[in-house]
Amino acid sequence: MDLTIFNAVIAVVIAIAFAAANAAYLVLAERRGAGRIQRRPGPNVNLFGLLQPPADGIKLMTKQLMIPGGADKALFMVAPVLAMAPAIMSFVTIPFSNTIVAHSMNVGVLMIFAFASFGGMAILLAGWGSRNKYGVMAAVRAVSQNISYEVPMLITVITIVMMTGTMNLHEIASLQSGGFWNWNIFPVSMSDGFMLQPLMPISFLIFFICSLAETNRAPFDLGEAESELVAGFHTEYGSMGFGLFFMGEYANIVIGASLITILFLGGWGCPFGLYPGVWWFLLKIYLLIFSFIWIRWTFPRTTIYGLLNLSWKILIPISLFNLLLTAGLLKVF
Amino acid sequence: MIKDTIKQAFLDLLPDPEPIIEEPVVEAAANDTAEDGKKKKAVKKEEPPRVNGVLECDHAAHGYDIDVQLEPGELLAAVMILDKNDFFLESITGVDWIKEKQLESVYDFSRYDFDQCRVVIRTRTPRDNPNIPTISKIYPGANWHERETHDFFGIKFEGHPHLIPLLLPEDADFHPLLKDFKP
Amino acid sequence: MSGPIHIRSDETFTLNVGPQHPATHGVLRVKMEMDGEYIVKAETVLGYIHRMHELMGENRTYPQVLPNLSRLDYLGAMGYTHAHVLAIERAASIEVPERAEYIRVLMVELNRISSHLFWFGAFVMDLGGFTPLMYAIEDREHILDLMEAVTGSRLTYCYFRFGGLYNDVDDDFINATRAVIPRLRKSLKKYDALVTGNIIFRKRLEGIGPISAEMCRKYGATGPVARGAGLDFDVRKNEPYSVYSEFDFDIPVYHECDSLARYNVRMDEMEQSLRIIEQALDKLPEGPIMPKKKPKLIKPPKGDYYQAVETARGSFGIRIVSDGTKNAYRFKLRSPTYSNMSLFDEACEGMMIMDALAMMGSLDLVIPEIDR
Amino acid sequence: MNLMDTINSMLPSVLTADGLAGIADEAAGVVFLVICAITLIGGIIACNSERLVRAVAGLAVCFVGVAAIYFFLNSPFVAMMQILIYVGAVCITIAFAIMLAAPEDNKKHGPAGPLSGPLGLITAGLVTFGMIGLGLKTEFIAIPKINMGSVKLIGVQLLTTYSMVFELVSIVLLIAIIGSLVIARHGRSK
Repeated sequence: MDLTIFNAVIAVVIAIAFAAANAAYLVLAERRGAGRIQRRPGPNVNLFGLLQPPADGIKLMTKQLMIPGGADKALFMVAPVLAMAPAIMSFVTIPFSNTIVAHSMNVGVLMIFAFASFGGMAILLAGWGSRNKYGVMAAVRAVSQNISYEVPMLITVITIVMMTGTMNLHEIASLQSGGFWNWNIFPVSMSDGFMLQPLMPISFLIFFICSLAETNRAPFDLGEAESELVAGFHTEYGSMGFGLFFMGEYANIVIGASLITILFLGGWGCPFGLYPGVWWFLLKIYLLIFSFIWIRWTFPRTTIYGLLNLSWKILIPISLFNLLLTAGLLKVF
Repeated sequence: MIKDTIKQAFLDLLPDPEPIIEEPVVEAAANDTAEDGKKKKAVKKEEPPRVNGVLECDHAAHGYDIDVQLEPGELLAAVMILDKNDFFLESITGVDWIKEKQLESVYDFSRYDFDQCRVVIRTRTPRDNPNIPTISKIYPGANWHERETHDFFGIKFEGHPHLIPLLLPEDADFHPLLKDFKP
Repeated sequence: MSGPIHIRSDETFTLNVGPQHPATHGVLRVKMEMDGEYIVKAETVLGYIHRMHELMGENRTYPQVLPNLSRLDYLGAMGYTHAHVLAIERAASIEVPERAEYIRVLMVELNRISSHLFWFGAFVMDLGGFTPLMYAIEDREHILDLMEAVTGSRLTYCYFRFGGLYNDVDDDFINATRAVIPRLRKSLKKYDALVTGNIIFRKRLEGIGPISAEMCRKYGATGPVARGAGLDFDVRKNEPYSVYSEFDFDIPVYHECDSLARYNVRMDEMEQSLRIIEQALDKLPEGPIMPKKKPKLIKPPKGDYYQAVETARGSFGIRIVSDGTKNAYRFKLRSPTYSNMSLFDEACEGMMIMDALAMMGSLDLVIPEIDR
Repeated sequence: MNLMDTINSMLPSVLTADGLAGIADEAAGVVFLVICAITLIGGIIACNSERLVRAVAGLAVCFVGVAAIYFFLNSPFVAMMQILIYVGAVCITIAFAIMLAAPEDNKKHGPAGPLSGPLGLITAGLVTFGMIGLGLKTEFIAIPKINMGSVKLIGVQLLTTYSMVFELVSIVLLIAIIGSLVIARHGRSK
C-alpha cells in the first residue's frame, strides 16, 4: 500500500485522538489505581471521576503559559511539542489488530525507536531551554538514562528480529498468532515447527525494565525526581506546556506497552487462539499499563548511579550474552 | 565518677583560690513550699553577682551537676577539658544582665553516657564590648549556636569563621533578646 | 557511589535547595555548591519561619507560654510541652500526682509514635515512594483520634498543666488505646515487609550518609541520629525524668552510622513506645490529676533551671533563668534538630544530591522547631 | 487490507487515495521542496546561532530533513537509521558534551583575521560551484529498487556490496564520539 498524503493525515489525526484520549484517561486510571493501592478512593466525584480529565484539560489550557526570564524562548516552546509529536508519530506503525494499522512499515520497530530517541532530545531542550538548574540537572540525568537504556533495549529487540527475520511489527505479531504457546515470551515456540528459545523470558524482563526506564517512569523517574529536583526538566513548565509533556509521557507508556505486547505477548492474538482482535491487544496493553502503575506506586526511586550501574553493568552484558546465545541457538536448531 | 574528675579538673584550671566559693548547695533544699522560695529570693536580692568559680549543683533542683563561671580568657581551656572527657555540646546561649551591665554567655555540655554529668559554663563580659573567644574550633557544632547568640545578644565570638545572622534576617542590625531592645 | 570522589572546585555552580523545595518539608534553604551532581560545599540558611519564641517566653507569664511550646514541633508537640511543665515544676517545686505523671508518659509516647509514623511516610516519600505515607497517615489517624478525645486538639496540644493535666482519661480512652496497640504492631510488621526489605530502599540507605559517633559529639546531635551512630543515649534512660524509671523498655542502638541505621532506630523505637504505653496502661494508678494545693501564680524562685527531655527528635532542653517574677528572665529552648541539622553541612560534602537529601530526610527535620 | 483502506472505501471517490493520486503526484514536488527548505533552515540555524545548544537543535532539524528526503526516496530503512543515529545519538551526545563543558560566555571568540571573510567566501563558492557542476554533469539513472526494507537483505547488502559505506558510517560515528569527548575534555581541563 502506498502512503498517500490523505491517509497519512487521517492516521495522524486518529493517532492524536487516541494518544490524547489515552493520556487523559490514563491519568485518571493512574490516580484511581494509586488511590486503590494507597487505600483511598482517588478522584471519584462526577461519574466516578470520569469528568476529571476534561476538567484537568480545561484547567491546563486556560492557564497562562509562563516563560521564565532568561529562558531560551524558542527551545522552551519547541520542547513540549517535540515530546508529544514523535510519540504520536509512532502510533502510525503500531498494528492494533490484523486490520487496524495505519501504515505497516517494514522497518516498524526501527521507526518506533527512531521516534523514541526524540524523547531524549525533548527533555534535553526543555531542561536547557528553561534555564533552571534543576532542569539542566534533570535533563542531563534523563538523557544519560535514555541513552543507556536504549542500548540493552535495542540489543534485546535484535534477538526478536533474528528469530522472526523481520522488523515489521505486523509480521512479528502475526507469527505469534494461534495461542499463548506461540508467544515470544515463552521459551518454546510451535508456530512453524518446534523452536526452542530458552532465553526469551530474560529478553522480556530486560525489555520490560528498559521500557520502564525509557518512559521515565518510577522507579526510574530520575528526570523528574520531585524530592530532589522539584519537578526535573519540566520545573518551569505550566499550562499546556506541562500538559504536552504529560500527554507525551502517557503516549510513550502506551507505545511501550504496545511494543511489549507485539514483540512478546502475541499482539492481538488470543491466548487460546479464539477470536483474535483488537480487544485482546487493548486488554494486554492496559494490563501492562496497570503493572506500570502498580510498580510506580510500590517502589521508591533508584539513584542515578544505581540506575546507570543497572544498565551498564547488568542489563547490557546480559542482553549481549543473550543475543549471542540466541544467535547460537538459531544456528544450531 | 566523671563528675568528680571534671570538678577537680576545673578546680585545677582556675588557679586563683580566692574567688572560689565552695557553696554548700543552697538550692538543693528547695524542695519545699513556695513561701520558702520567696524567703530565699528576698535573701538573694541583696546578694552581689556571682563570682567566678566552680559550683556543684543538685541535679534534681537545677537539672545540671556542675556550674562553672570563669573569665572569657579561661573558656577555651575549660572547653578543652570537656572535649577530652567526651562531652558533647548541648547549646550555647546568652543572658543579658542589664543591671550589672554584663552579658553572660552560657554553655551547656552533657555526655552520651549513663554516668550522667551536665556541665554549665558561664562567662561574663561587659555589655558595651562583649567579646568572647569562639569554641567552634573545638566543637564545630558551636558554629550555629554562637551565630544564634550573636543574633540575639550581639555577643561577638572572636575567631568565628562566619559570624552573620543565622535566624534573623541577613541585614538585621538589632539584638532582640537584649533587655533594652524595643521592637 | 563508593570510593573517594575527586572534585574540581573550579567549575561548580550554586544550587539553592529551598526555601521552597519538596525535600525540605518546610522553609529551609540549603545553598549547595555543586559539581554536577556532587555537593562540594553546603551552607544551611535558617530563619524563614523564625518566630522568636524565646522573646515571647520572656514577655509572657509561664502559663501563657505553654501553648507556644507545642507550636515548635507540630508532629511531636506533646514532648515539648512536657519539657516546659517539667522545667516549671522543677523550678517552682510543684508536686505532680502520680496518675498525672503516668498519663503524661502515655500521651508523650503516643505522640512519639505518631511523629515517627509521619516521619516514616515522609522519609519514604523523600526516596520517591509515595504509598507508605498514606499507610502511615492512616495509622497515625487512630492515634490522633485517641489524643483528640482527651486533649481536644490533634496537633498542637496544650494538655499538660503545671502540676498535672487539663483533663483526665476515661475508660473509653484506655480501652481504645488497648485496641490500637495490636493494630499498630501489625502495621509495623507490614511496614517492615513493605519497605524495609525493599532492595531499592536498602540500596539507597545502606552506607549512605555516614554520621559517626565523633561527629555527633562534636555537633551535639542527639536522638535517633546519635543512636544510629552507636551512641547509647536517650534522656529517658540516661537522665530519667517523670516516671520513666518505672518502665521496662530498651533503647534501640545501631552502629552502622548510615541512614538505614537511623531508620531502623526510629522503627524500633515505635515498638518500644508501644511497650511503654502498655505498661503505663497496666500501671495507671487511681487518684487526682492535679495537685491539691495548686499555686495560683507561678513564680519560681530566682535561679537557673534546666530541663532536658527526650522528644521524638532528640534531647530537647529548656533553660529558665528566673528572677522571681511571673515572667521568665531568660527562656532558652535547646531544640534537637537544630543541632542535628548543623552537622548536615559537613556531612553532605562530597555526596550526591540525592543521597544528601535522603540523609536530610533521615535527620527527621521539623523546620519550625529548628527556627523556633 | 488495513484501516486506511477501509476508510478509503467508505469515502467519496474524490477523497480516496486513488482520486487523490493525481493531486498527490502534484503535491509530491511541493513536499520535496518543503523538506529541502526544512533541511536548509536547519543547516542555517546550526551555522548561525550564537548558542551552541540552539546550533545542535538546528542540526537535529537538518538531520530530520535529510531523513525525510531518504523517506521520500523510498528508503525508509536509511531514513529511520538517520533519525535514530544522527538525531537520537549524535545530536544528543553533542548537546550533552556542550552542557557538560562550555560555559555560556565562551561563545564569543576573538575577532577574525582580515582574510577570513574573503577566504571563506572563495571556499564556499568553489564548493558550491563544484557541487552544481557535479549535479549537472551526472547522469541520473533510476536504480532498481533493491528491497522494501527486509532485514536479511539489508544485512547482506551492508556486509557485501555496501561494506565501504558501512565502514564509513562507523567512522563518522567514531568521529562524533571522539569530537564530543574532545569538547568534554576541553571543558574539564580548563
